[in-house]
Amino acid sequence: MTDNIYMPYLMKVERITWEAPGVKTFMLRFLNEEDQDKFNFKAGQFGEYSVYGVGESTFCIASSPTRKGYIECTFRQTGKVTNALAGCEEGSVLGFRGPYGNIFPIDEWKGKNLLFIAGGIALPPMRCVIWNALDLRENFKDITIIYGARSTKDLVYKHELKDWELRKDVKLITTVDPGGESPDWKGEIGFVPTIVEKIAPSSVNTIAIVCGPPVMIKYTFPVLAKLGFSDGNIFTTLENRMKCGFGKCGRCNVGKVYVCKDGPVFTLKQLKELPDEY
Amino acid sequence: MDDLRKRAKELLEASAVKVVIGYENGTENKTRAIFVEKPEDTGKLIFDSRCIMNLASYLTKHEVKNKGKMAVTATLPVMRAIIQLASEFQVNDSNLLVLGITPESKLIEFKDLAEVESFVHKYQIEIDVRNKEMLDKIDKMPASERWNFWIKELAPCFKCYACRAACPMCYCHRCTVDFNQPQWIPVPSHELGNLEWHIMRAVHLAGRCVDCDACYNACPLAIPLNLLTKRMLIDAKEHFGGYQPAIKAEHLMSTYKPDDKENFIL
Amino acid sequence: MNSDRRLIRKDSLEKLFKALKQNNKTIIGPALQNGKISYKISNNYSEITSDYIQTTQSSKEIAFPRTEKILAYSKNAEGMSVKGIDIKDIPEIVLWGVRPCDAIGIGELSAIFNWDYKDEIFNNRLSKVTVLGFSCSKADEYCFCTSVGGNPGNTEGSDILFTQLGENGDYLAEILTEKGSLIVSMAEALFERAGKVEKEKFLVDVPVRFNHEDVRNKLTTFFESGEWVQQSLKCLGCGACAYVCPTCACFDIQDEAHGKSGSRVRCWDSCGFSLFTLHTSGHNPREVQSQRWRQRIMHKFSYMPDRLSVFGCTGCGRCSRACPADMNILEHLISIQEATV
Amino acid sequence: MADFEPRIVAFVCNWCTYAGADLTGTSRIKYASNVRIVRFPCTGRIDYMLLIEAFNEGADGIIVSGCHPNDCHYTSGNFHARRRWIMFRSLCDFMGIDIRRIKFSWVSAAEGAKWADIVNKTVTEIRALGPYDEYKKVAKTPEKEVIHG
Repeated sequence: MTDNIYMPYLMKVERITWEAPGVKTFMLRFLNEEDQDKFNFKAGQFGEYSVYGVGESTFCIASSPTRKGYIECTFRQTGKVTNALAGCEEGSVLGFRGPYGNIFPIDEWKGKNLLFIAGGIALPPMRCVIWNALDLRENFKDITIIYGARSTKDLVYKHELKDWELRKDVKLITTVDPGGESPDWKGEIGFVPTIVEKIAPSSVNTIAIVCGPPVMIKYTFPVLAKLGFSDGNIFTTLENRMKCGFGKCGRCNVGKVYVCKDGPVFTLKQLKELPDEY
Repeated sequence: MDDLRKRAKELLEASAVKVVIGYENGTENKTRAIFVEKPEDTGKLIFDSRCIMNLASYLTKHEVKNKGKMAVTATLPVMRAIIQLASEFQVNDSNLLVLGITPESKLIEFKDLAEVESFVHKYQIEIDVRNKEMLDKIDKMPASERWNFWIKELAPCFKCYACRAACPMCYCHRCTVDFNQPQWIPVPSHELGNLEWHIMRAVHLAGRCVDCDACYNACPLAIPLNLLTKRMLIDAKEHFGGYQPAIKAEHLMSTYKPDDKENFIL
Repeated sequence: MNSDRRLIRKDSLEKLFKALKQNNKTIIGPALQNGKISYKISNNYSEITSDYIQTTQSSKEIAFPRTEKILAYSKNAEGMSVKGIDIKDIPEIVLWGVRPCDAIGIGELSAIFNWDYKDEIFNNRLSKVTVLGFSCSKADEYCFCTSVGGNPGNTEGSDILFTQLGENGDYLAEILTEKGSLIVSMAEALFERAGKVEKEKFLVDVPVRFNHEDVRNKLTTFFESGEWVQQSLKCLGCGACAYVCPTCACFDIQDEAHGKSGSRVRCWDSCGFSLFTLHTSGHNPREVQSQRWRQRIMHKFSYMPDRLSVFGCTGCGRCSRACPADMNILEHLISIQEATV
Repeated sequence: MADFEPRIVAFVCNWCTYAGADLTGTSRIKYASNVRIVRFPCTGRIDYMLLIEAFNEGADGIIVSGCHPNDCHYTSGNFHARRRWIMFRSLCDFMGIDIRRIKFSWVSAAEGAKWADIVNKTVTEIRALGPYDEYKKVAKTPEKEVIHG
């Protein structure tokens, strides 16, 4: 049955990259070329990845829509499905449904400065939009990335962080929580909100994209407000528990919003209109 | 009933307890739980033969527990459940006062849970005639007929877990069925999933069930699942001596006797 | 739409049943089991009961079964093969003896399964169902269809609605849809011409207890109310209310492996369970029962009308009947309407 | 079914029965090859859900075996296990699960011959009983298309 909206595409794990303890990136290719040709997505969208016999799990697509022919996802090994995913080898066949959800309005950001703020395992959902912006670099003014993790070993995409650090057109600030630094650590030490306050990026003509654990988000928003960011210029992506991905199963319902349909990308302005159930 | 209201009022007025858990009139001649926190509301409290819900289930709910010291209207099965809960360190004298109702419907107040225990021990747990007949009937069936009987009886179960929610002994924050690593019991409701869930429930209640029938009364589909726990109760009695919940006693299934029956072991 | 009104003799219902069986219809009707009335596949007319106010469970299982395979997979030497379900296997069903509050619920379920993405599994199941509604001549304390826009003789959702004209009387048959006409065509002779009938005279009077639009308006500012905590103290946190509800559609997706093959199934879930929203990280957006109870009411009376233009409640009262703690939704809705914020 | 070969899962403790089964092998005692042994630290660790799981996965019979009373490596693990077996066995019987298919035994590290004997007897008995189709049918229900009440 072709209309079965629960039917995943079959994907082959082409490359596995070890990112950090318990964190891996899978590069996935469609088994069926027709599927690949049909497939299109935009920065910010997510999918349901499945290990047959174990279940489905929701993550953002971590690769940029500008890179065609494959998708990537990065996950931390925590639950039933992510543990099974971690057990997969290159060549394994997985299921993928998607893309679902709304997008970062990157077209509307033309001519603006972009400020990315991410914590821990929340860099992957942002990597998609970062690469998307970097691949269309001429459309934007300054691009600043502030990324923090618990310790140096928990930083994900270590190679790409190096690339970004070397690029002249990106300002990258990495930080680790106090006590998480290694002896040769050259980045900042401190929690993300503190570092944002210290760096004090200008809010003029700037869009801030924030993603991280709830506690980081909670303390970063006030800092951004102090720096003069309006609620409409602060974007984040929510992570609610989901099963279907298309507004039926009811799990991600927050107020009248379904995170899987109306999100996962929200502005702070939109979030403030929602009940605190995310 | 007036005694109960009067005493509840006194306790709340004197701030001896923060909440009185009792019964009030519900829909269609049913009764239901009420949480009285103001002395003027004690008039709503009732007690009669329709009050069959086991209020001990609320004693381990943190929304209720967090209110402070609780008093609870307790019939014999509720008192038994309380003693079992006390033996499992879920309630104690500092957070609970028992307003007992004797089988003769008289109010009886206890100084402490030890008194409740000695009161409870005056009465044996007896399985009622109707259920006993049912148990005998099932026992007499050939094994394959028993199997078909249970598969058929458990088939309607849609796993709403009302039996678990209503059971005073099922207070675990995360039940075995809620674990998925490993997934012991299938989540969906089907013959296998239902069978496993009910086996698991019965085994986890072995030696703890106080035969209050809360699970059966809670089941929206009237599945006779209490027969399983009743059977466990009879076995506990038969093999490990008379069973009565006791505060200081070792839990029946976490202790042993060197001479436990072993005629089935090769 | 102007319905075709006919009369069918009381004794002819059995003949209609037989005619449907002869046309290879699977008939599902209310039957007694363990002292409860539930929808069962009925092979004989005698299995069907007419003496009931409401079935314990709703008829939603017809299109949204408690457990349903959505795909099957198998691993072999060549790799992986995945198959969807085959709609051809879904039988033609006649749902017999549906109360108007249940029939209308099918539309509300449909709204959930068809806004944005269309759930074709649900739609295909539904397309094979013909609904024979029976209006109510009896009600109990739990019934409140009139408060949510329904009524005991509501035709919405039924393909044919039968109304018994007095105790032991014959039935008025309102043929409402093409599916209904098709049923009539299978036993044309049984459906006589109806004279002038005032059907309302024979319906039970269900008093209006609250105004659902008022409740909806109240809820827009009621989120932080302490009322939720008060109401939900009794709640034991089971899923009985959601599972018997004709419009509750929340579900879970689970994989069931058996060696190298297995299936992915969709099964019912409930917002009343604490696990429903629990993140793997341990964070739970709805941590306590009062939040989950609030979600249930808000979803039905505020979010659904806002998003899908339908209320998520038909007033059937099943949740209150099934509740082991006797949480009466009607009382709670009235107290929400009357509460001062 | 003359050529039916039962599949039997044995849950055994590490210290006695596993060592006993090892001795059966090193003593070159031949016994039925239908059994798959799963080793546990102690019979006290053998959860009843594992036995159910074995039936789910297609076992026709189950053997649970550990140290003799008073011989437990951990002093009392087998005594605790025995209590649970009494209850679990009774519940299984009450629910119509064929308890002739679940064997419990004490086999010490020195009883290689006894182990062979228990396995052989169990296999003969289960072979006579035939495959556990009753349970297998139920274990297959997750594969049904739709499950209604």
